[in-house]
Amino acid sequence: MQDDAAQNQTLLGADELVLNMGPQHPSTHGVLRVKLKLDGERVRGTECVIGYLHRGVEKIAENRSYQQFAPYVDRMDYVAAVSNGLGYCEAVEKLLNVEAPPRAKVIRTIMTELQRIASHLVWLGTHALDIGALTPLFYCLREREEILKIFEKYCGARLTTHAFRIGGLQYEAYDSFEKDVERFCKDFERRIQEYVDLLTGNSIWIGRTRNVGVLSAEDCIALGASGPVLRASGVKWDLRKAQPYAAYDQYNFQIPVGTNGDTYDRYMVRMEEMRQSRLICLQAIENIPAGPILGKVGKVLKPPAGEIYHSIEAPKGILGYYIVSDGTTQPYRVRIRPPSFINLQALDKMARGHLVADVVAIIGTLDIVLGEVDR
Amino acid sequence: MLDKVIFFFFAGVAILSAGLMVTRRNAIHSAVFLITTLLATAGIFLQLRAEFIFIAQIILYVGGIMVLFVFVIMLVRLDVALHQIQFSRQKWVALLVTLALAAEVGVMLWSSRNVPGQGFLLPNAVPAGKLPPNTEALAGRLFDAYLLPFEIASVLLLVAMVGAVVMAKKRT
Amino acid sequence: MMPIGYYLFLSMALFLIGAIGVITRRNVIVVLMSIELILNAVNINLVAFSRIFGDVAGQVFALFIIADAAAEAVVGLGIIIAFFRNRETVLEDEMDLLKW
Amino acid sequence: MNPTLHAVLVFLETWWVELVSGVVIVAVVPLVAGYIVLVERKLMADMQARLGPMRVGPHGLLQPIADAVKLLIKEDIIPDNADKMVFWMAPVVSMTAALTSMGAIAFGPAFQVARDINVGLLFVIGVSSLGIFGIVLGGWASNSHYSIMGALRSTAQLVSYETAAGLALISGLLLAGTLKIRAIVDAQQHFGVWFVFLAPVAFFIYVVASIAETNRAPFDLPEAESELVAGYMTEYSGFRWALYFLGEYANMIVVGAVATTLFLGGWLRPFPNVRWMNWLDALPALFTAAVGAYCVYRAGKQPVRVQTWFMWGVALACFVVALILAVPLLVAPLKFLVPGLHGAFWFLLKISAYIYLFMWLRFTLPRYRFDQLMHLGWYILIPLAIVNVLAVGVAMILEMEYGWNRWLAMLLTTVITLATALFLLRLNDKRAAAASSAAPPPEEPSTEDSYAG
Amino acid sequence: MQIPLDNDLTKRYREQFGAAILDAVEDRKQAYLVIAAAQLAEIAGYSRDVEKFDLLEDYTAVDWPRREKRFDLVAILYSFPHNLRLRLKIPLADGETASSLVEIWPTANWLEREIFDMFGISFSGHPDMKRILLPEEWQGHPLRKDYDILQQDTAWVRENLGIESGQ
Repeated sequence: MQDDAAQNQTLLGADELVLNMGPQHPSTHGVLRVKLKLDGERVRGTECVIGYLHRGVEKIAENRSYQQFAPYVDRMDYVAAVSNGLGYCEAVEKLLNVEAPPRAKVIRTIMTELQRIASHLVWLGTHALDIGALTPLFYCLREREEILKIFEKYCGARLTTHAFRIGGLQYEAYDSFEKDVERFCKDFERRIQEYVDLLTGNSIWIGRTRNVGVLSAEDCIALGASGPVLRASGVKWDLRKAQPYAAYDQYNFQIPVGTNGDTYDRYMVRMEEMRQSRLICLQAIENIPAGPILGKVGKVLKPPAGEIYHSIEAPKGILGYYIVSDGTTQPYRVRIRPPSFINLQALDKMARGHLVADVVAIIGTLDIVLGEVDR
Repeated sequence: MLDKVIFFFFAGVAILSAGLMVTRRNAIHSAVFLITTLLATAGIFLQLRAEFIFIAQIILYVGGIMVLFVFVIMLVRLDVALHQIQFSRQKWVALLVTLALAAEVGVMLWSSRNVPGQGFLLPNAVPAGKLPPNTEALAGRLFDAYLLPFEIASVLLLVAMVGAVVMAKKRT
Repeated sequence: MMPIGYYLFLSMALFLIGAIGVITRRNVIVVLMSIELILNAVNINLVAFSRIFGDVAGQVFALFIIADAAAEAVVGLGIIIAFFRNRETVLEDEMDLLKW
Repeated sequence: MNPTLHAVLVFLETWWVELVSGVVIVAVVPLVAGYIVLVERKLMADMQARLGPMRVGPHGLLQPIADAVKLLIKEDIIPDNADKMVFWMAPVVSMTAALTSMGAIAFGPAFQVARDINVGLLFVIGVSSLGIFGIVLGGWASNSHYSIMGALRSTAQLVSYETAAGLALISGLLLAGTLKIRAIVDAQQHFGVWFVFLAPVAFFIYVVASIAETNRAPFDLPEAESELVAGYMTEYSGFRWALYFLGEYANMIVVGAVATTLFLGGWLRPFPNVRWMNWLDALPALFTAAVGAYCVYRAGKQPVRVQTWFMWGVALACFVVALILAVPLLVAPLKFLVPGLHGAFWFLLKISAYIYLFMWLRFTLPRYRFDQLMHLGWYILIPLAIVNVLAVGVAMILEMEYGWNRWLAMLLTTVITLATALFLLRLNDKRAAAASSAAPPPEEPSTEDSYAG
Repeated sequence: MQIPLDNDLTKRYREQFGAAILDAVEDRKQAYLVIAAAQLAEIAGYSRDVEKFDLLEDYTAVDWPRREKRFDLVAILYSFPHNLRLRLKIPLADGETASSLVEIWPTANWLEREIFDMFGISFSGHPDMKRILLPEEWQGHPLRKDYDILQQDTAWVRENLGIESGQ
């Protein structure tokens, strides 16, 4: 920090001031260091310094068997562990040309949608906290607690759940699973209204988010931004509709779309996504088909040599797995397409011309998790 | 008895911090000492039953002008100017001149000390009880006898404000 | 109310210290502050005599002096900022060019 | 008895009330400020579906003492090339400014330190505005980049919102006609109605400006955690930081007291002159008795024995206070005590309501950005305050010269002020819309492209 | 599982670029084209503009030490209009540089920096070619097959702690 401070001359001086945000900073959602080139208060450019949380997941994958690598996948985007697990399991099932049984598919969909709500709740709480609203964080954590209880009852873990197995599920849904999910969904409708009352109409919230961090549709696609960031810029595209996986083709739900791609639209899109996920869960628990929960997958997996790429709609964006197998029990190469890493790239284009306080809001609206950025 | 104690306390503080203000190398220190001087003189105004001037001094001088000074000192990074020499060469000449002036006024004050009526043929001070309530009297006088100077002062302030804004604006 | 001599002596002392400040200091900001001190010394005299005669005119005049001191400080500091931005110094001796 | 001892006795004999009140203020206010912090944390917890500090003492009631002890024994670090003298002095200035300005506040008809300064209200505002130096010098002395930015921002904020607060108070003073605090409350008694109903817009502007002046709620930008880490307080730790903190809360009490004195009728009970509302006099005693009863009810439910004893103690204290408030009402010879005691009760009730409003805003509203904050201050609040001063002046003249009914005049002028407020807001929205529709800042072709996204 | 692919997409590519399209394969119903590194930029531009693959979903590499052209650059393209996915595989020898795709898809900026960080393949025309995840002074490229996972540790321990790392 000292060397940067020395560069700046006087507060009156014309040349830029390099302000250092992070890596230990209350609002960078983890170990992210952003070097802001400031002209007075205006941001002229940003440079992200990442890698503090790099654990070399892809190198580890090459020395583990397919089943052994599954728990590592949860540690990447630790806020949405279940969807990481779903992506990996479905990718390996595609590699093995095996299909999970319908009952497993439906339970997987319910769990993933619950995880999407939990991930959006964490985003909403921390994003509001960065912009100064202290209360939403605790409301969101209170709801998320309900979801984590359901996960704990199902697979024993709350955060890094490792809930799914290649080929289907390990555990049968515990007997009051449907009742818990239904109770949560019924109650969640009223809870979302609480957040809407607190934030949506609030003029200070609108003042802080309207026209902040604008990203046009072309920029989104060019920069590869995906998920709520892409939809808020007006692109009506969701992988769950475009290339349905698990049991998403059996349920009808809308895709929320924003208009001018600013922080406020991303907020509205994610709030609407939470409502849609709730509807999916309600439709799903009506008829969970009976039947086996694990497909015909042997103890030792030896997928024939070849490669596949499979991607799902994770809460943060497109989460893709490119797996190359050389016929042995260990994958030859596992490449994970991290949505947060690629969305973070858009920070520089969004932050230019804004004030320092806006950079904090923009990092919040990108909803990045450093475990996934650094892998 | 109480008056004497109060006066000597405030006068002592005022002179001491004024002296310190002039001799400090660091501008912020001299600003702080100037603030103490102004507060001490405000105390003396209070002792002279001039409440409105006391509060005007605190709000305008200390709360307004000195905040401006401290603001500018912070903006104008002073570590550049600090290690340049602070005192000009003709320091001794200045001291000589002021000492001569001081001696002259001192002698004049001292020699008139034992003339009746404090030497200035002044009436004795009006007893405190009969003084009109300060703010009302001041307001009354300000807005009828001195209305024109009041308007001129407001114009002066306006001119000063506009001048300062134009002066300090960044040449964009 | 102390005898008037004490107040005169106090204001003279402050005036002289202000004068020394104006003459000896090279930093323009401290010079401006010394001028404020001088104006303040004048105020003491005014209020002291207003107190003796029981007439508020002195205090009205003191009020005008405070207003003037404010105006003067504002413009002075404006000049200093403008000057500092171009020449990176606040010392009087270097303000010797009429046009740069 | 030698003369100096005699002089001291004479001095004490005439000024003992002021001295005692002074000592009470300097001793009690830090304690009260500590407990306001506790109330704030408990309230925030309650509004956020959690419990708040529960560990130290029953229901966390000893938390402020624990905080004070912690801050006392914590090592306070002075940054290496910090300006020692100014670094030490800054928090002291901010705390003394807040406490001295409390000297002129009348907590009830009886309790006032500076008994009859005839510039009462102006004294309170003037001295509390010295708090700016505490912040500015603190930021400057800690010589770290973040604190200088925080100090500059908070100075700009305080200076601009002080203007708005001053103008709002002027329109209140127009109604009162005097600066002496006791005379202001007597004027409200004479009018029979609190000034908040006569000049509501002034009260609203003062509330907003006072929030900004104490760096709280939506305007707590200087120590906005997310960007400047802790603003000017970054380098302070230990008791120095506690001084700043207590200074802020003492300032909150001062601002609350000024608002109560000028707009909410000081120590007058609601409907001061209405005869048939006299039962309100019994309210203070009943209120404290009710609090005592609640404590008794809760005492039984406490898990730990110590807490039950503590609750019984609190209940006892409440009943004693209720007794003190009730007895002078009934016993004739003690009648003269009623205005003093009840006045203090009503005054403290109103201040706590005002501070509750501060806390409530802090828990619900997000934070303004710095330019929005300055924009709100200069473009909306100050013009509105000026218009309000004119409006109240017009209303006064209408009432005095032309004999209009007071309520009609006030209603008319308030409507005019609100109309200008709407006009200002619309002007502001148009300007904001124009600013944002202008293309976002042009992509200047930066030569070194190392920042290319 | 890998069957040669011959649909109209590959015909258009072949007639457009001829020899540059080395192979067209379908593996588990997912098509991928193996293309020569020389025409990488034109093929990428063609895919984006004409074939409407406007999203570069992912860009990574696979290390086949035993092959003569050691690395395989893998670009996964996705087309919003056609809802179609295509994979381009570009074999590269060790030390050979590929032309950067930042002008075509700006998202490639960080992805190429990560490939350089992990595999050591540098890209000509990239605005800021330096490591992204690992610290600048890191030696070696971890995701290469011959990169022993302990190699970095022993060097660092010997250099900083002055003792032999016992692993």
